[in-house]
Amino acid sequence: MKLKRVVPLLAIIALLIGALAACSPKSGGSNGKTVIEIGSQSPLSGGSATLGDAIRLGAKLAIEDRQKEFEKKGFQIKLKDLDDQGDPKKGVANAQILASDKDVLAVVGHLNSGVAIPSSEVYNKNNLAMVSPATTATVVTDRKLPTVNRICARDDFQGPAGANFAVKTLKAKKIFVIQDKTAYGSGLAEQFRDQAKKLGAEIVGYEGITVGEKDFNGVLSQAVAKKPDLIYFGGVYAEGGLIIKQARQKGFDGPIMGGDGLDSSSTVQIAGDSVKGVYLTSVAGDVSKTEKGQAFAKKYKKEFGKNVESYSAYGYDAAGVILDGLMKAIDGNDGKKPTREQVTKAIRSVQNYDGVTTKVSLDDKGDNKFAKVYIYNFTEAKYPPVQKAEISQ
Amino acid sequence: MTSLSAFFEKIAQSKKNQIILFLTYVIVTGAGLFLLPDSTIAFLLLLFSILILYYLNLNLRAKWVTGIVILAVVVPFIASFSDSYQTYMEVGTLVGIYCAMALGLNIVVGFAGLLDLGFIAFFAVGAYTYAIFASDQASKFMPFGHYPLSGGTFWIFIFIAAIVAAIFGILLGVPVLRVRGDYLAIVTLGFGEIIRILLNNMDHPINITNGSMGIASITPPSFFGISIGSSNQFYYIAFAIFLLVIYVVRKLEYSKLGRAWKAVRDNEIAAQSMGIPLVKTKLAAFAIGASFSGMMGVVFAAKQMFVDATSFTYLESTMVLVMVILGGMGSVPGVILGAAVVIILRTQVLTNISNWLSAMSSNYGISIPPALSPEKMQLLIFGILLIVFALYRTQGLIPHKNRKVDVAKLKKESEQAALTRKKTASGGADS
Amino acid sequence: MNILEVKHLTKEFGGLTATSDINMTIKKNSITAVIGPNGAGKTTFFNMITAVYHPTSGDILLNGKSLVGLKPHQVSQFGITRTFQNIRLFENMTVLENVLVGMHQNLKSHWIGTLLQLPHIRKIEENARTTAYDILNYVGLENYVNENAGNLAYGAQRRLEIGRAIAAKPKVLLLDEPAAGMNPKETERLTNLIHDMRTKLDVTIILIEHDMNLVMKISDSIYVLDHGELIASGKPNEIRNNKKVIEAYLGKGAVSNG
Amino acid sequence: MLAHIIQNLPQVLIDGLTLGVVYAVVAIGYTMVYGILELINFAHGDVFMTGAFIGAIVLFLLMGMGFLAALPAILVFIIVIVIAAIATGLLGVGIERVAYRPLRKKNAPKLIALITSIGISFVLEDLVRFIAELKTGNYIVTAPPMFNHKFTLNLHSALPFFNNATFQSSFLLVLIVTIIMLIALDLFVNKTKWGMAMRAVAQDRDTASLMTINVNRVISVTFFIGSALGGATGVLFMIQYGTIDPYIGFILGIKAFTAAVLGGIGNIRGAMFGGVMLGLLEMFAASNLSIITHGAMGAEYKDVFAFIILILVLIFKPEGLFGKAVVEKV
Repeated sequence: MKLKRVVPLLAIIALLIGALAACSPKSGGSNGKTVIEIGSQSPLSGGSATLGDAIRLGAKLAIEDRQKEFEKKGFQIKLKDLDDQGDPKKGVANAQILASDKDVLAVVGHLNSGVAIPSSEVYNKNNLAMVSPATTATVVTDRKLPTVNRICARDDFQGPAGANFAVKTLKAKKIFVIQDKTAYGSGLAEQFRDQAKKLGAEIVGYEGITVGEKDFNGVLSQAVAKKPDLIYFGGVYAEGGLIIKQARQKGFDGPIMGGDGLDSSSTVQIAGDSVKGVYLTSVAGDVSKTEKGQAFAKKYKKEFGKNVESYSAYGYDAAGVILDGLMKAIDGNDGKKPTREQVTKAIRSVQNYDGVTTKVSLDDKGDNKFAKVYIYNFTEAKYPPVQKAEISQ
Repeated sequence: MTSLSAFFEKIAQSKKNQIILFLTYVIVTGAGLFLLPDSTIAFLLLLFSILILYYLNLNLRAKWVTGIVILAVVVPFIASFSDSYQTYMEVGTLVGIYCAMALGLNIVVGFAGLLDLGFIAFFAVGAYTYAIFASDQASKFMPFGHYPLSGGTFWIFIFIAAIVAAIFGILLGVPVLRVRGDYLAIVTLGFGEIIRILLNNMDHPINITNGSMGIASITPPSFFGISIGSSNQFYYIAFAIFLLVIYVVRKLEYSKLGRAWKAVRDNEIAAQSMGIPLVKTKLAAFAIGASFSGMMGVVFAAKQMFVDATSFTYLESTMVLVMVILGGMGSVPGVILGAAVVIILRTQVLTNISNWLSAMSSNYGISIPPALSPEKMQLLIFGILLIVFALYRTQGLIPHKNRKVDVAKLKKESEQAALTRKKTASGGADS
Repeated sequence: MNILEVKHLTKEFGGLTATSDINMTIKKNSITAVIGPNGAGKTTFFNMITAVYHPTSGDILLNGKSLVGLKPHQVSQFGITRTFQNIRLFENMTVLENVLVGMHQNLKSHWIGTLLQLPHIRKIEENARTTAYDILNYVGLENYVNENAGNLAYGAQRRLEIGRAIAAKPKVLLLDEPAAGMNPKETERLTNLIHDMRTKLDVTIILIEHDMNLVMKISDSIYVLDHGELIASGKPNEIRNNKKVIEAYLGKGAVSNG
Repeated sequence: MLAHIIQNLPQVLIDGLTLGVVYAVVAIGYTMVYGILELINFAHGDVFMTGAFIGAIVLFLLMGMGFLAALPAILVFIIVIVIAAIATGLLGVGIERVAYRPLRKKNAPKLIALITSIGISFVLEDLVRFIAELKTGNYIVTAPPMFNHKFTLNLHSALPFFNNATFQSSFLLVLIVTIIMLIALDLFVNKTKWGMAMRAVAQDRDTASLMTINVNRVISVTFFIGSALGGATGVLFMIQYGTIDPYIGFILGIKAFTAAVLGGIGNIRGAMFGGVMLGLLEMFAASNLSIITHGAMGAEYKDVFAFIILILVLIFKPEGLFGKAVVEKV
């Protein structure tokens, strides 16, 4: 019974460690400032890591930009960035971690609606406000939770906007819809399909693919054989890029359209030259259009050594909305650290926030009244694509 | 070092010393957690007391009572002073859920020797069973009834899900068990994937699972009118089911059925020749193992308030397998330890190290590439654990030990029985 | 009275005939030996009786009831158990548990009863353990009750297999080379055990054995197989002097000089 | 409905063949190892994936040195595929040495070896992801386009019930290279000394070792060949589809294993046949399922069908379509 002999020893060692751990001081804010943390949750690993990391870095930049304002009032803002891995379980566990950290007063997150929905239940229980830069599923805000906000457009805005453009502007009569069988892709594709049908277009096919695969030739042969005017893809760049490429290889020259999941430099990387003629709807505006946006892009590049992704600006603005709300809450609380309830209320009442990519006024559900959908077109194999239209609600 | 260990051995020899040592440990770590409420280390050290308790030389009942008191009273009570209370309880709930699942898989893999790589499917079945009826999803295809059902039905659903999962276990088992040996692994993997794909696609032609959109707004359970929503409440539900599962496993392990499982594992042909029906025995393992998962699936669905097919991938199945291998195949305490270690590693230790690293990089400007974050290296870590344990410690952290019977007592009983036989003295020859 | 009848039993493996047209009648409470050179089809014969293999044609009758088409566990429940040429113990279970598995079919403890801790089920289990201990005592393994079966010495493993087989309370017990690898002393002990089992347990014994000393000493009748065919049968004395048998064996140099 | 299916058939055959030959070569890796060790080498799919990544790295290196523009594409391709094949072959041998041989020595149960192979598959996936992410910030790697000349098979004018089919030059490359590999392997196994030794070990390891065959060496050679073929196929995959990630090996591995089972595991020609058949079936399902079921089931169910085929074969004809039944010795 060797093990039996070792156990008491282990116990003692553990005791010592425990004692040591008990003595170590708790890390506090530097230079006597009160620490306020803002959580961020997005997938930093997995298939949509490019998008998730963009959100995280955008939020980080926003905090750095406005650190001085808060320091003047005696606060130090920190970002607590967690990786939700695009996994609902992980998201909930992380949400619990954020909720239990009393310094965390608000959260920037998530990318995936599937993760945002269960996680926001935890936030709501803990009065922790969430501002989402990217979750487009309708159900996220339709639950009318006081803590849940988003600054981007909803699927039932983005999908139909895409359908309007496809049918009215591109004059597509026969449309083949492909979706990736995830909460995001299905939701968007369904909204698109319904609106396109309403406008009189014929849906010649509605097919699902498997995320993670590389060969979509089977579905595409079917699609191309039906000679559609337009192929719509609801999903993310990893599969979208390949679908574009393989559709072109099959001799499909018509327009291919997708949602904001394709709004990434990776789409161009994967699809290469085939990306020409691809349209996409995005909830994120083209930052290079405005002076403010260009400055942001430059700074972002300098800070992180990466080009901006569409969601970088949205991460930035989501954090910006939180910081605005936070500032209001601090002022409303006589310059003292506000409670979560105060922050939640202050964030919901944010009106006319002027961000790098969008203006934000939150309505009573937490949706952004100024959320816009933009239509882009890749005219050459280069990111970002050219903005074609801007649609407001 | 040897003298030191000899010293401790001396201390540990007497029962009284052991108890004193143990109580001191609990008090010190408890105090540690109380004084340092946000320290994960303190929390883990307190939990470590359960392992120490396991090795103490006390009688079984006393150990059980102490263990339950520590887990049900001491830990939650001390943790409740902490801001991280809900986090701790969330971890506790997850540990409970996965322990029960790992114990279920242990019946299949550890006792009956059937490698199942699609075990998470039963968890999914349980979760969806509750999710469908406790949200308005059921009204989309059920011709009668009013949905969502109330939170009070949760308790009934725990048992319904156990039965449904068991039925699925049998349904899958009937064809699967005709396949031999290693093929079984690949076939169960296939079945696991089929179930997941079906759940992800059954939104048309009839909308049963709401497809990839998942089922949201699941009614939280209620207990005599009190709505249960927070982790500390789910902790007790998971804990209670976990205790039930342990009870069932411990009882079955040394029952006629348990012996039949192990006999089939050790030698199928000999087991058959001893009158053990192969298919029935294996199906029982599948069904009982599955039912544990089904029950915990209900808890999971109620806790998350949202289910979709992404929670039930092949990776999750192998995670449960890692727990069993790490802890020790066939060893009940081992599997529990394995599950706890894996969950705590996944949700606490790796996350904490990752956060610490990212805090380092933001506070001190040390750039640590996010690719390095240990949280992302889960596959690597668990892969290495699997290899190392398979190669060097096949029997796991706490190896399985056969229960020893008291030979002296048996001898006495046997003599007594012989005596009474002699007294009745009709001379029946066989024993 | 005949307990077991074998009629025209034939087994082919993909064109290869392992046994052909074997006929046997075995008297109740007798000891019968099946002998023959290696590859004669003896073990195949056992495997057919215990339904591990299904015969290509022919019939096996236990007390007049056909066993053909049953599953191995059903044959065991009908009252035939066996030991194996290459020992097949439950190596990771204790010696006592091995015997308890042998008692499987006679224990009426349903698992639901076990979970509910019904008193009569507990009683059944307790009695089973006592009985198992008696059996171990009987085969001389009472000092290894808690040992893992895989850790036993070779001879002890053979005895445990016998103990496990008789725990099922069989009517017919098949022993496949029980003395293989045993030293003379162990063989002596085994011989006594087989004799004793017949009288005490009221069991019919059929054994495959190469040790002619043992076979001649204990068998009531002997069947000789060669190349899958039954070449002779009769009392030990008859077999000893049978020409065909001597021929079959002389090639191998094994001479029977009882 | 039938007209639709027939119209598409040529295209489906071409796409199915591309996928099918990839399955076939990966399936051979499974079948060879299983034939000799009776072990499902779960890591084999990931060896295939590693091959694809090694190929990509070599390709990028060559590109960095300016060779890509200077040399003819076919030469670059040969360099890449040979390096990748050798590297993965050595990787396979290494895996066998480190993870499987010690278990064989200890005579550990098969279950344990299977679990080890799952562990190795995890480690490979994460290591590759880690390296790719460290280098490029994203684990999805896109290779520079090669062999993307487009051909159109003008069937429609000759046979009006068919639609035209298109393919790229990479399709021809994949087809030719895999056929070369398959023929070479077949010759190797059936005509050389090593091949004979391999078959002997597969038949009966103990007897083979008595016949002065160095069993360990034979097993190493088997792993080398199986893994090298897998790695080379990874390169072909990268060139055909252009994009790879560390998780391509898992699902493709399972399907290749299905192909191996379909053809009768342990049987090399069976694996080739099974692979091509599975590729064709899958492509057919993906493009026609929704037509056949009138939209009730779409392409998303194609994997379900692959798994159902696997299960049905294992239940009703576990020896595969080309294998022989085995009886367990008692």
